[in-house]
Amino acid sequence: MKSVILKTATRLMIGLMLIFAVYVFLRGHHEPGGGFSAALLAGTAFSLLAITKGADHVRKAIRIRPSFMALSGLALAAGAGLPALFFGKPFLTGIWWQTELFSAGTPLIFDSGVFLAVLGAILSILLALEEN
Amino acid sequence: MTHLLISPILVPMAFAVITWCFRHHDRHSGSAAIAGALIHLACAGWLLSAVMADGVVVLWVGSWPSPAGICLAADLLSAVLVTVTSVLHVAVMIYARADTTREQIRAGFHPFMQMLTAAICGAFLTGDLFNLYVWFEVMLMASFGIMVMDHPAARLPNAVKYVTLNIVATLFLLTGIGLVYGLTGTLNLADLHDKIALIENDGLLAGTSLLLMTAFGIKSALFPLFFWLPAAYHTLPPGVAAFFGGLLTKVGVYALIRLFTLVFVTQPYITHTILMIAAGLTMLSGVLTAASRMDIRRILSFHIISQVGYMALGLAVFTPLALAAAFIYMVHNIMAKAALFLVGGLIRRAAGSFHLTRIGSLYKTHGLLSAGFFIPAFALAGFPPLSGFWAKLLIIYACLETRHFGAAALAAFVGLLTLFSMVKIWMEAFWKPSPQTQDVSEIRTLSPWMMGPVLGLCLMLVVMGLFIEPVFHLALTAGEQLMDPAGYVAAVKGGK
Amino acid sequence: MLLKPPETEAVPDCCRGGLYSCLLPFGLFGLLCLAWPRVAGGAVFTAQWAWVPSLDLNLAFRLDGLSLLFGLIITMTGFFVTIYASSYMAGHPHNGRFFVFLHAFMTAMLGIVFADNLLLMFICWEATTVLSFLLIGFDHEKAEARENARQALLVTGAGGLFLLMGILLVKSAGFPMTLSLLGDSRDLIQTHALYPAVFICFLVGAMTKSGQVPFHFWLPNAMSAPTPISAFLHAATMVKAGIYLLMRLHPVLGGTTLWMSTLVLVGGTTALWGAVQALGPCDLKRILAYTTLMALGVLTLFLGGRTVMSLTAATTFLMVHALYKAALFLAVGSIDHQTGTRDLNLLGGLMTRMPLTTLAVAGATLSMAGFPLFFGFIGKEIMYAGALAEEIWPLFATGITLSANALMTAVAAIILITPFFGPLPAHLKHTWETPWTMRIGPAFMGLLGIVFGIMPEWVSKHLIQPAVFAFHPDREEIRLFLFHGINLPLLLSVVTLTSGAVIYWQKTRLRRGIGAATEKLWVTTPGLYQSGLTRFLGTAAAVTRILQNGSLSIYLSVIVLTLVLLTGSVWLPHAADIVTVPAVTGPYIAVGLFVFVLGAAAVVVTARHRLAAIGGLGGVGGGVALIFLVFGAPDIALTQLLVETLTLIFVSLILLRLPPMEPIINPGTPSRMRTLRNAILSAGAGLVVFTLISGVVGHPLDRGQTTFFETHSYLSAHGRNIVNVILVDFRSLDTLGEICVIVLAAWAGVHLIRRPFGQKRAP
Amino acid sequence: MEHLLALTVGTLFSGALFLMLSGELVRFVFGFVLMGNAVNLLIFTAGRLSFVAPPLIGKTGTVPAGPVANALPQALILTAIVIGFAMTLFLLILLYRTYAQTRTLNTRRTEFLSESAGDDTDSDIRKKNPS
Repeated sequence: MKSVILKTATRLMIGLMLIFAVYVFLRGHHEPGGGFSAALLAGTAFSLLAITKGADHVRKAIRIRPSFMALSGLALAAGAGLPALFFGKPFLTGIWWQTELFSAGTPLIFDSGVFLAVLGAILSILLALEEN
Repeated sequence: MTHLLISPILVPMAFAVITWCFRHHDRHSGSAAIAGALIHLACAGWLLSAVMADGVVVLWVGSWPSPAGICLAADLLSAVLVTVTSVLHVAVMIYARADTTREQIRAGFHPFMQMLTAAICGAFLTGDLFNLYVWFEVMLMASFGIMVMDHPAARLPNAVKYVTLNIVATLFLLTGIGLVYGLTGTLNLADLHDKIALIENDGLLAGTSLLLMTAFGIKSALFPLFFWLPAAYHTLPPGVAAFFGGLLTKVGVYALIRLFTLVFVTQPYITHTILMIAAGLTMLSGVLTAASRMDIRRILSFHIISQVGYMALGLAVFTPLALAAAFIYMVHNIMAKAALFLVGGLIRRAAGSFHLTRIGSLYKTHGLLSAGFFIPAFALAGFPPLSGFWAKLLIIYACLETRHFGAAALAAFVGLLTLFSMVKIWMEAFWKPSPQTQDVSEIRTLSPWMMGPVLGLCLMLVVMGLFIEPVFHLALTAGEQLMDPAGYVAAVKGGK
Repeated sequence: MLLKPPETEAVPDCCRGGLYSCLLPFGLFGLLCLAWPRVAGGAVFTAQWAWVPSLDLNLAFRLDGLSLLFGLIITMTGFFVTIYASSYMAGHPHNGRFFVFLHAFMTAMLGIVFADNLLLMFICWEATTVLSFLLIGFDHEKAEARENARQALLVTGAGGLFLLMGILLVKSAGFPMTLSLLGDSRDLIQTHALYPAVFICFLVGAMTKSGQVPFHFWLPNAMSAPTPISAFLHAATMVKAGIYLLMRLHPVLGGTTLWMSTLVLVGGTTALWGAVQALGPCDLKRILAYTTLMALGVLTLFLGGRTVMSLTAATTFLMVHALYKAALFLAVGSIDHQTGTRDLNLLGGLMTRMPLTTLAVAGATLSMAGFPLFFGFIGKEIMYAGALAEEIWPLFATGITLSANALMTAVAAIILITPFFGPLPAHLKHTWETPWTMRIGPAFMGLLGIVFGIMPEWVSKHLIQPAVFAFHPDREEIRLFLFHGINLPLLLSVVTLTSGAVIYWQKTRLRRGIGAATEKLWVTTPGLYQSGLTRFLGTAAAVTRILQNGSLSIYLSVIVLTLVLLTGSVWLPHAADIVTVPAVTGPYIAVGLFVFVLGAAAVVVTARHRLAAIGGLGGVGGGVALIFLVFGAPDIALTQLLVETLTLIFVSLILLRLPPMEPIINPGTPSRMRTLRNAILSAGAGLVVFTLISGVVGHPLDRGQTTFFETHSYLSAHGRNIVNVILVDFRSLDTLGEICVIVLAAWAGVHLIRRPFGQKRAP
Repeated sequence: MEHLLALTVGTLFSGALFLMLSGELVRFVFGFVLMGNAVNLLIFTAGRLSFVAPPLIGKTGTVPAGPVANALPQALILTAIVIGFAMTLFLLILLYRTYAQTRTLNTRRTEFLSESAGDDTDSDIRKKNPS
């Protein structure tokens, strides 16, 4: 990966892909997309980054340890089921806050947990492989 | 309080997260794991008492109504198995405290074990076929993790066999689930019970059920699908081997029992006949292959297979009594097998090897350990008044009652061969003078952390054997629940 | 030990704890004595506690004449054996375990004879099996002891399984488990279709325990146990358990032609075989073991009858035998303990050194030989009377009894004369008499032989008659006399003693003859046991080699074959109707995609290089994603594409570090055959899956659940993307499990990558 | 159409199994990926094919306006895809590590055939100290 053009193009592409990933994640509850696709997309972006620029770059970019990201994703997803218990509902029952502008609920937290877990998992394997 | 039905899954999952955070502090990690196991035991105990009091307990996760959502449903079989799992979990965690190396803990021993427990309980509790598949996958992945956790010499080729054969099994399982969904449009087990009865195409139904039987047959190590088990189990550290050997195949057996008492019950002349043949061959091939081995862990691994055959036989005979027998056999076998694997580890500690030709004299030097082996070994061989006797007696009786004389004779004969193997270990490891030339005066003391769980499990085998009446009642009730799924179906379909 | 003078003896004289533990059998004996007068008067004590009522298993006990007799024998022998063992085992590092096992065994034995419930009896029966295993192998450092302990365990364990089957057959036929009630169903049981099976099961159980031919071989081998154990288990108690079982079951199963003929035949063979073999060995304990076989055979023979006379003969001889045999075993143990040998050729002249032991042995052997005034004489008289009274083959029975008794007389002479009389060999010069603990048992039991012999009427009234009445319905009075008058039995007794003397005189020649004859036997059960064991291990090893051969592809082939055979055999015959494929409707682009996917898959399958295969995989993944897209599944199409991309990235990352693939078809036929086999197997599996799914889609789908999701996705779960709502809400538990899988995969994978390989862990 | 897809699934199944049976681990992974695809397609087929709109609800409605594709199997497949992906990753790493250790990926080599591994060749027991 010596070519400057390719490097720039990659950087641009990675940036675009990450933005797209966020977009895919946000629209996921209503349009095709969601935590999985977003995480896979972001994972692809970071793999490209890792391949072109090395693992360190990715580590710097994401700041937190990928294994911790995966773990927090798992904790978040499982934790998203707990509020329901306080309302006397079964585990994982969706709790929603409805306003006129938007509605937010625990399923969205669950989805972000999925996102973090999948992305963290992909990244930790990727970085381990790259650093080996 | 049915919301707590999720706790046997959620508690170990939470402790998986906690122990993962603590994995660089081995002492804390071990303590957290024991604490998690104890809380798990409490949850399981609560669940069992709830099920014994109220019958089938059902929880609709996400509060979606039947049969659209995923439900967790605990009948007696599930609740008891969850309880036994948590008991074993506690025992293994205590044992592991003294047996696990720092490296293993760093590699994630505790989180993997916690996650494995969560998945096993998930598989026992779920009332949804696809969810069952998911828990099987979690179980599998956690077991992979433990299997490659540390690897002396060439464990990896064995791990490869374990992984690949199991992966194929889950693919078959998924295929079967797809077909079942295509046939019925539902995945809820109770709903399937109703829908399957409406299907007119017998051949299709039989084909699908046999596909699933093959998949779960691999998981439960039935003949001739058991290869993954002896290929890998003998390489595991003792605590892990105890947990794996005690539980993993039983989850497969549980799934078989659940499916072939609740869902695929319309063609017992096909399914249960095949099961009976498979069970007989499994019993026989397991003991035969065990008899020629000289490594304690191998002998025990092959015996797992043989005993799975007994449980499958209970299912194949298909009467409340036979299912009760299979139930008792499962509970007894989980504990006895785990105890034996743990003893195997202790033998290695005390004598320096797993190989029968290299050890000996333990009867002289380690009296308590001898008792710790003798009780589960003779329980496994079915000697009264230990738990295994009742299991064997009930299986044989159930066979005789339904006039399956050949199966009864085979079960008895296999019991004798089991005795042969157990006596072999006893004679070689305990009675024979030690072949080692080292100074005999140096007797290695065994950590109480490791002896404790073994003796605890032995005590449970004895207690279960002596106070079999309530256990038998429970088992018979469970057997009746299984044979007459109406209660289960009503509980699942009725509640929101 | 031989060379050491007694005063410097290092080992303690006696194990105190062991000695005091004799209070247990003594106390039990005392308790039985308290109940004795009333039981002898016909009273029956019963006690019952619930244990497993659902299995008809209660802690039901019953003390009647028969169990009293056995109980007295067990506790009395147990008492003397314990005292004896306290010296015999003194200084043994594990004598604590010894006494625990001994008393546990005694308790289990008492359990057998007092149990009034078949299952309870069986449990005690198995307990004696296990404990005898531990006791026979007590000198576990000797390979012989271990091997013999296992043999005894396997043979009696197998018999135990037969017994269990018999009991369960009775139970499954609907009969009660309570022994005392079982007699009421006698006629029903004996006419039941399962009667022969039940009888065989019980009989085999009894035969293995009581050492009947052809299961006899474990008993002489069990002599590797410490002598007190041989005296207790293999003379007086455990081997009699089978006899006890036959006695107890006599009112239930007995009296049929099958019962009578089988028992007489089995017992007769055993008696003769044991008696003949007893002449052979030079080891005193082995001789005694064979005489025990003879006794057990005779007992079985008499239990084959159904007259009071033959049952009385059995009961009387049981007592006679228990008394003299235990005494003899203990005495032989004393000889062994004091001289260090039991070999007849090395012994002689011990009379002067061990006078009291000599007296005890004399008493016992004279009883064994059946000299008048000894209890054995009474036994012999009644035996001949009983044999003559057999309903089936009385002459056979009499002949057997006669020859067995004659041989016994000769053996008794051997045991008495060879070690104790004649010149004292030089190496026995320092032998001395045993401590009192080891003398009291043989002496007392020898004495009892004389006492009973003088007062047979008292014995018959207080012991034998109540015992026989307990298992025989007829209330015919039984009386034994010192002298019955000149009759046929007396004549036979005289013949016995004479021929015994002749045999003793000709013993060397006979021994040689028997040895030669035994060697000529082309099939023997010990031989069968040994070769069976070897063959079993051979089979086991072969089966293991075949089944667990280590080849992953064979394992997989077997699994696939199983799948194809199981599923295919039931399903393919029904699959004919799906051959009529309905017309293809819908987008033809899809057909193109199918073809594309299959083509890409073909590339993967046939690829010789990794790159081609990876490309093909990408093609398949992409094609599948497009199929999803075409049929209205953009979510999975997107995910599939992304997963495919990531998979390809990882595959490339990893495969770059791996060697090139090996060609799928190696030159050489075996591999070609293998490829063909794999192709057929996988084609079969594909066919099964194809037909199954085609069959499934031929039926309409119940879309109830999907409709629910469509209706509630927005209204209840606030999401417009139904698939995503299912994932994060309706079926979120699946998703939770799924992220567990991926997190676990990451943990395991990272660990696998990071772990340093190829080097041993630092110590 | 379903039958054609079924035929595709069956053929993919065959090809995948053939690769898996070859005894070489790289091919096994390829077979596994192929089979994962086949099974996903099978579930998809089991949910019946329809050339209709994806299971989305329009901005205005509360339920889908017309007939939409079956959403449930799609969700199942999504789950299965991700699990399959995790398995593939793990398998690849296992393969890589196995090769690093045994220098072969052919399961018919002796390293794989002998299942004696772990037969107590290591005497590390004395080194273990309770932590």
